[in-house]
Amino acid sequence: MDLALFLIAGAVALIGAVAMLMARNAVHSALFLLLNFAAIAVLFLLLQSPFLFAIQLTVYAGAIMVLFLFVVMLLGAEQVEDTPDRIAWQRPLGLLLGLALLAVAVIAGLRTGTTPLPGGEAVATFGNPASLGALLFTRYMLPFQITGVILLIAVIGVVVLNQRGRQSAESGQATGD
Amino acid sequence: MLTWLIWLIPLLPLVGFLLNVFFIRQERAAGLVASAMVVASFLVTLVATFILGALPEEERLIQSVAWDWITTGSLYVPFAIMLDPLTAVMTLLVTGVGALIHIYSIGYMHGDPRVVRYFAYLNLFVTMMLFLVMANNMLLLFLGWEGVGLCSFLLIGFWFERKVAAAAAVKAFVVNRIGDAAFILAMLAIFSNFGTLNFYDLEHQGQVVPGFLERIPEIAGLTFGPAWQPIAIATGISFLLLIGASGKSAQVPLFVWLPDAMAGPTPVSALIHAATMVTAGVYMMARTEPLFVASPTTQSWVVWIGALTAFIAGSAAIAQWDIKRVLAYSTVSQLGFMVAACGMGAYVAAIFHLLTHGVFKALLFLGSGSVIHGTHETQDMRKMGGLRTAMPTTFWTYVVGAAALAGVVPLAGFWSKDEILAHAVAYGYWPQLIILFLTSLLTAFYMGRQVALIFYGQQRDHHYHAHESSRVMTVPLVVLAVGAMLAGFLNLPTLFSGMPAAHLLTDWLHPVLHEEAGKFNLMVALLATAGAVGMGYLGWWAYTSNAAKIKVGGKDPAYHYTGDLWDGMEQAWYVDVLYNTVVIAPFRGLGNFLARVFDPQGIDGLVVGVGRLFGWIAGGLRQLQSGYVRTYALVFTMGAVLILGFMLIFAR
Amino acid sequence: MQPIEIPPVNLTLLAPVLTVAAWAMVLLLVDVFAIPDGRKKVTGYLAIAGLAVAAVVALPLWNVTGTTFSGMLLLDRYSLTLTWVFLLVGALTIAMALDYLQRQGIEQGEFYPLIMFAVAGMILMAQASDLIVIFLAVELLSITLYILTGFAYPRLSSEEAAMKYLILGAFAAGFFIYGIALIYGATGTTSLAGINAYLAAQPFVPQAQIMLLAGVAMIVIAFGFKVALVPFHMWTPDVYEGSPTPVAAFMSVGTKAAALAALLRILDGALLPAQEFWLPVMGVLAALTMIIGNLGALAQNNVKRMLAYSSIGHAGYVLLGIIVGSERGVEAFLFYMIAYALTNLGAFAVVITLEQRGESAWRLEDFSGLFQRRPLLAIAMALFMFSLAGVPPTAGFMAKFYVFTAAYEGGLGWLALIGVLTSAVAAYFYLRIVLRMFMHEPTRELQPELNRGLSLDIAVAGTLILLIGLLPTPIVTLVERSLVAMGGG
Amino acid sequence: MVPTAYYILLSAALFAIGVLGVLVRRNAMVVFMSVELMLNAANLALVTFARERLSVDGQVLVFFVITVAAAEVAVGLALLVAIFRTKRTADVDEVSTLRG
Amino acid sequence: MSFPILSTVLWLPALGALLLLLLPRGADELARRVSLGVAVVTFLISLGLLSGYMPTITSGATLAPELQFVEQIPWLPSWGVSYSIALDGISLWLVLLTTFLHPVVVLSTWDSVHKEVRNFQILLQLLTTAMIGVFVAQDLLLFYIFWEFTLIPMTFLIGIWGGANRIYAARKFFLYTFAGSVLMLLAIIGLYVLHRNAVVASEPGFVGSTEIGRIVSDLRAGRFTLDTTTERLLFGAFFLAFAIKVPLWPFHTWLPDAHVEAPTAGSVVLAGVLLKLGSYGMIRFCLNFFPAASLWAAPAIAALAVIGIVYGAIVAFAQTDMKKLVAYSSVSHMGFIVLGIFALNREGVTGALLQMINHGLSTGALFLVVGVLYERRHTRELAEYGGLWKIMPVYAALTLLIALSSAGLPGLNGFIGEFTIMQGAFLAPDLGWPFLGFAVLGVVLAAVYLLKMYRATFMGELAEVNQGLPDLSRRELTTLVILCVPIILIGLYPALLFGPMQVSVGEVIDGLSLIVAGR
Repeated sequence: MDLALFLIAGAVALIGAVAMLMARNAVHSALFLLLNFAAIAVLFLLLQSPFLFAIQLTVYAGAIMVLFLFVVMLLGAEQVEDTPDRIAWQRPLGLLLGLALLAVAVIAGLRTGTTPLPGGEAVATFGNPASLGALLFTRYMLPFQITGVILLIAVIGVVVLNQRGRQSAESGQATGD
Repeated sequence: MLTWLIWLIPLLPLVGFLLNVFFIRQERAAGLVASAMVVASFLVTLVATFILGALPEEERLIQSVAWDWITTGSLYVPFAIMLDPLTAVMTLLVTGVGALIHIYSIGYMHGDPRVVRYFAYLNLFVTMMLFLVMANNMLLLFLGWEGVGLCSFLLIGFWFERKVAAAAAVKAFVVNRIGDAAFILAMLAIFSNFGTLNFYDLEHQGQVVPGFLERIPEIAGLTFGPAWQPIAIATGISFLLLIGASGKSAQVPLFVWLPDAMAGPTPVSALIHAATMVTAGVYMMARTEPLFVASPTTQSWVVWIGALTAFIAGSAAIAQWDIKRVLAYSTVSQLGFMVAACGMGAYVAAIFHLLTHGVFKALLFLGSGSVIHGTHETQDMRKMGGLRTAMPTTFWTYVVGAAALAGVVPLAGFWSKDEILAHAVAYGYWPQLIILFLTSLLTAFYMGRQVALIFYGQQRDHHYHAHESSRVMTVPLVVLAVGAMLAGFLNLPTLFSGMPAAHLLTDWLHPVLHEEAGKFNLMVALLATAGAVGMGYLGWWAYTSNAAKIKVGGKDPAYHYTGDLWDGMEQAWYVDVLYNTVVIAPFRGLGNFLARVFDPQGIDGLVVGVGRLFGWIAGGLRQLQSGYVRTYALVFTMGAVLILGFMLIFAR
Repeated sequence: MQPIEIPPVNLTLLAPVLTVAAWAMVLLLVDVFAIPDGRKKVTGYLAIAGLAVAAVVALPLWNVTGTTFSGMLLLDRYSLTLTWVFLLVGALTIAMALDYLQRQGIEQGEFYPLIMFAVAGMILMAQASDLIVIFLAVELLSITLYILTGFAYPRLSSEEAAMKYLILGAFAAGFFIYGIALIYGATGTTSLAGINAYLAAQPFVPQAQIMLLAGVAMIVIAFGFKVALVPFHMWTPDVYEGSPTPVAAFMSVGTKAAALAALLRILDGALLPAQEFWLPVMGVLAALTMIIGNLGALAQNNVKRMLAYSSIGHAGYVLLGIIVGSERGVEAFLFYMIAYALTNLGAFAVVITLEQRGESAWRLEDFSGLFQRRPLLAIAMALFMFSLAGVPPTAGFMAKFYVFTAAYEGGLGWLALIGVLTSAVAAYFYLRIVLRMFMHEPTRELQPELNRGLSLDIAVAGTLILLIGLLPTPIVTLVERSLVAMGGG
Repeated sequence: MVPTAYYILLSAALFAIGVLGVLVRRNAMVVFMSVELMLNAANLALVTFARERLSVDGQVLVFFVITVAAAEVAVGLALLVAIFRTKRTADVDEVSTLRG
Repeated sequence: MSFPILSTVLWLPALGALLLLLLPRGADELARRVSLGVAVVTFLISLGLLSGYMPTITSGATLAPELQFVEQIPWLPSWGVSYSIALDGISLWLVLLTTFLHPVVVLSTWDSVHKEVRNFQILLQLLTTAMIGVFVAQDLLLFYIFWEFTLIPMTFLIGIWGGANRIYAARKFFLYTFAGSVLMLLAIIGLYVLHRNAVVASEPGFVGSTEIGRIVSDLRAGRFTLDTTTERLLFGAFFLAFAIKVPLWPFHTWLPDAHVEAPTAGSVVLAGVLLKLGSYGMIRFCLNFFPAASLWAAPAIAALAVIGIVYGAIVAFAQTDMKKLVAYSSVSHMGFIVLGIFALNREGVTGALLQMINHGLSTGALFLVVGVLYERRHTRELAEYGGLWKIMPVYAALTLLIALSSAGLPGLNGFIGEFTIMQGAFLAPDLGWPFLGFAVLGVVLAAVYLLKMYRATFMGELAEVNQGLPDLSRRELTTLVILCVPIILIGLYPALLFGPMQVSVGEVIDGLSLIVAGR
């Protein structure tokens, strides 16, 4: 049962990822990525992390991907790869490297052996939001605070990076007058 | 007393030199001071020699250390001079002839703008020559050796505006340097084998510094090692010394500088290039006689080189037009006689010939100087002729000198040359004897030729008005002419033992050279005299009777008979040409190749090339920095894959 | 539901970083509300003041050692020394930016708090003793730098640089987090002490630790990016060139030092038992970095890019001190970072003086004849160049001597050899600038502008470089003391 | 139960695809997406290990990763918009004036 | 602690540089005078070193302590590095040479330097301090710092005040010599670490030492041994640095460029002192630290030296530029010095030391001589001159003296050095005849190229353009005469210089003979 679910979700995730890679249109890519995220979220569920399942769906699928789509639409940058690739030689090389990475993973995996997940059932509370929250506010207090700062900086960054566009436009007008 | 007295001998001319360099600006003062110093030096030498002569024979070696010169490791060389019979003889010659030539120069150089400098050089030369002959060790001898070379350079190049003079000066110095290099090697070898450079044992600060000449018998008696070793050492060292002597004494194959050296003022030729400096090689060989004697191989080389030199130069002298070049080749030839004598073991004869030659050749040179002076700097004998009436003193003294050189009884040259030839007969050096004999015939011939060309016939060029030289020049001529007549009686052979001062020189030198007086060989004497007179007359006759055929710039009448051979003789058998093609031209080529090609492009090219290589690699790396962020990621990934791949290998 | 008990937190240990971060946040507000446009320099001064306060605050901590936040943060002298270095770097950067921003017409008050945040990130990196904190601190720093890099708005190159930096930075972050995941999978912990304990508990058998090794490899790769080790360095020249020059200066010394500081904690603290794995990897990286970095600089005519490549090369040298895994090595690292920070900041400050509004003056030719116009400036630049080249009697020389000694002692003679050889190569391009300044005639009219902030920077850097070069003892003592009670694993 | 290795392999594959995306795609948006994919792959690994060890720490880490990813994307997109304004392109190859 | 006379000599020029810095930039004459004053005072004080050093020599020839004027102040105590300076018989004369040439060089700047005079003097003073520092440093690190620092002022001297191609020359000079010495840095580190590791075994808590004397004594006492390969590698690293500095063939190509482009004063310092740093290093470090390796490498190095002697001479002969000619003659002469050093016996090493002084005087003077003409005509092409003897007799005479000293005329300084060196090489069991043959060829060729130069400039016909050239000015005359005094003095009384060297050189050679005995 678990295995079947894993295989299905895994396959979907892979298909989503590959499709994202192949899609010519950035919007399609975003959608395929969404599919992939969803599949991963399912896997999270399989791995007894319901909270992360939720986060994955809300933050990624709900927020980040929407942001992506929004920007894509805003810029009209769905298809930027119509021009010929100036460094086309890189494509096969990249593929080779990707495969090599995969090969390393497979070999390493084989070496390590296929230990099954611990048979024992996890305690019921394992992975529930409460336990996560508890950790977040005790052990991971500091990282938690840092993420706060990071988000703050991101906000500042977005403001800084786009505010002065307006500024310069204004000053441009001013000088234009 | 002698220990400080002998220092006066070289120091007096040195003072003269310093005075001339730093204080004297006047021609007159320069000449006077310089001459006075040399005369004073001569007088001191005389006194010293007499004092030396008063000592018992075995004590006739005065050494005096001024200061420690080189002291490092095992190397100890004092700055010290000595006086022994051989030195005394040389010193007398140097200061005596030197004094006359100084006086002569006052007249000869009159009016030259740089005459002060001239006398300074001359004084310096005498100083150096005295150091050469008085040195008690090889190194100080070498100081004098190169010092006289320097003065020779300065004086040959005295009229440096003339390209010929400049070239000749440099040539003289460089060719001498080749010999000197061998000399240096010889010194190194001497020190390495004997541990000293002193000639004789020297007591200094309570210690005995050994002298190598006295240790040669020890070496010869070495009991250890292969039997050839001591001889090999002696051969090696003496051979190097021979090369050194060849340079200074203008022997084959290094004689080429001397004829060119005639570009200097004539008194210089007389003093340096006839009477004193060029004989330094012979002196040195006599001084290191035990070394030469220890090596039969070297000795036979010495004889051959001397004989060959004598002949080659003698034949070259025949074909010269330049009045001084004749004398120059003649000098080379006579030096060959001396060297050959050394090789035969007749060192006293060599020194004897050195002495007499010093006198009569100085006379001849001064005479030629007088001629040149009287003919307004004419040196080409084709432009002369008939001068005997215009300059009688010069003529008569010149004839005396020529006869002495030719070996006419009883002038100086006869006795000394005869002693050498007699020695050759006595010790069976037949081939060399024949060569030397032929050379003496040639000598008489070219002297006859020269006298004829200069003094007989009609003056062939009338651009000048010939006149006799002033008193200051003729007096030295007369003095030397007297010397040329009498010097031979210094060392009469045993036959004349009853006469006063018979074999005086041999006896005097006995403490140094340990030779017995030479025997008289009537056969040789007769032959030589007959040959000299005959060939001298022949030469005179040939060129007086053919005087009409001699044209300014024309060929020699003898050319008609000998053809190209004459050219060969005129060019001294093309030795100079040989050097030019075999040594100098390749050397220049090599120099240019190394300097223009190999060094900038080969060695430096390699250095710069390394830099270029880095630049080239850097340029390549720059290409990779394409600006595409994806490429950067690609390289990134490559690195990642490699590291992960290494991980797999590591954890295998 | 049980109440969450927040564990005791010792904020003293956090004082410097708290001061900086809090000051920065306050400053943000102050800047927006209290400081009018055109007078943003005031913000800068305030920022410098904040950094100074933090430095003072850190002083009494010299004799304090301890961990807090469940062992995620560690304060020791090592981190404290680095903290001062970061604070100095931050202050000097702001000093040189004060006028620069105005001249370039990109003055915005946020610049200064952002620098402060970056400094906070660096301090955190030095203090962190948990992979996740390191990760977050790196990201804190990185995101700040993305923004700062893209700060020079009208210049497209600035944005291009930011973009490149961001894409590759995120790419590297992927590796980083994957590495953490693998290490976590292998050891069950992300704490450095925990990892060390795990490794120490058993003999190190590579075959059994593939997952851990893979994680280490991934982290090495990620740090390779941050520190700009070859072959993860390629962003560096582009980003340095594109970003505002003070930011480039800041990155070239601050980021590098912080990343190396953290890397040192990871490698020498947590992963020392696995040295036999990472030493060859890091050794090769260091060698490549020294070689390619210096060779890359060789071909540059653009001084800013040249300095970028040179910073790559220098990372290679510093790395020697880190990977050798000895006390001397750590000392050497600290010493080198101090010397290098001063030198490079000084050099960049000189570059800034030449920059006019709207045009870059980074070509080598622009330095021609500088000596005739501004002799002192040229002399200072020469001093910086000689220090970078490692010519005595400058701090740069002592630093090189220090690392090479450490490397040699630790058996890394071959790396020291590459080090000295590449520094001979490096001398070429440093010297080129010197020759330009002193021996060439000026090729165009270019009047260097020297204001108070820059002068201060250059004077401080120059003096200290010379002082350290001549009398290195105080700094040597400082770094030696810094090692006392160094924890981390 | 599904063995850990399966999950890890899956995550590795996703990671590799993400890497590949960065290497071959020119659209900056897609490049960002690929990076997100890489981060997600890491998340999957973290969660897997958390499950294997029955420790929630791994899951907490995922939480941080997601936050950071969000922040990065935010800045990245802001930058992209800024670039797009002047350059009118989202092709990363077009942004290649800095080189050499 | 008594008056630190050695430190005074060392730092006085640097202080002079500071003083000069305070002068206004345009005050050329003042700067020159101040500089000259500093130089003269430095020289006079350094004479105190001589008088302080000598008494012990005369009292007992072999009993003088090796190091004198020792000053030692901890500098980096935790590393065992100290500011440690002292004089021994090896460095004594080299320091004096430096301080002696210093005023001479400053004096020559009146005629050869016309722009940025103050800065020139500052660099000159700094350079002097650095060079003295190299000779007196008794600590490896201190030595290296001084060693490298010499590069900076010299590079500027060449690059700012040099001729047309000065920047290239300055760059080449800096990079070549710098590249040469980086390996030495590594070797210093290696020596330091190996020494510490070796000593710490018997002396727990030993932090290491860069004190030269300490390392040498530990090496001799056997407390610290190097295995053959290591020793050879370290030797090689040190040697390369020195060989480039000397410069030994084939590392010489920077020298002609540097000399040709450098201003006269720069050339004088370069030839006079800077090249000696290399040969000094060979004695002080290669021979002292690595006796076995020195023995091992001696024939090969001597071969290079001999090639250099002949090669330098031949190439010098082919030059048409006077300065280049003199520069290549340096290659030849320095070959002699290296040959002497690697004869590895007292005669050779003392000869080499003496020859260092000689070369400093003679070649320095030759560069001044060339400078005199260059200032008058702004060309150094031999073909441009000729017949100058006529109008510049004093100049010609001094030139001849100097040229002959360089050519090794007995009675002048050059000969003594060359002869002693050759004697040393002859006595060395590993060298001998073949080497000597070529070395002596160098002696011949020296006369060839120097007289070629002399003949081309002073003899022959006087060209129209040169008619009006004035003879030496009073200042030029003073400069050259000052140099000629020791040239003659050493030629006649070299024992004065040989004396103080004996003990120190003896120590070095004793260290070597220990190895020979063990071989």
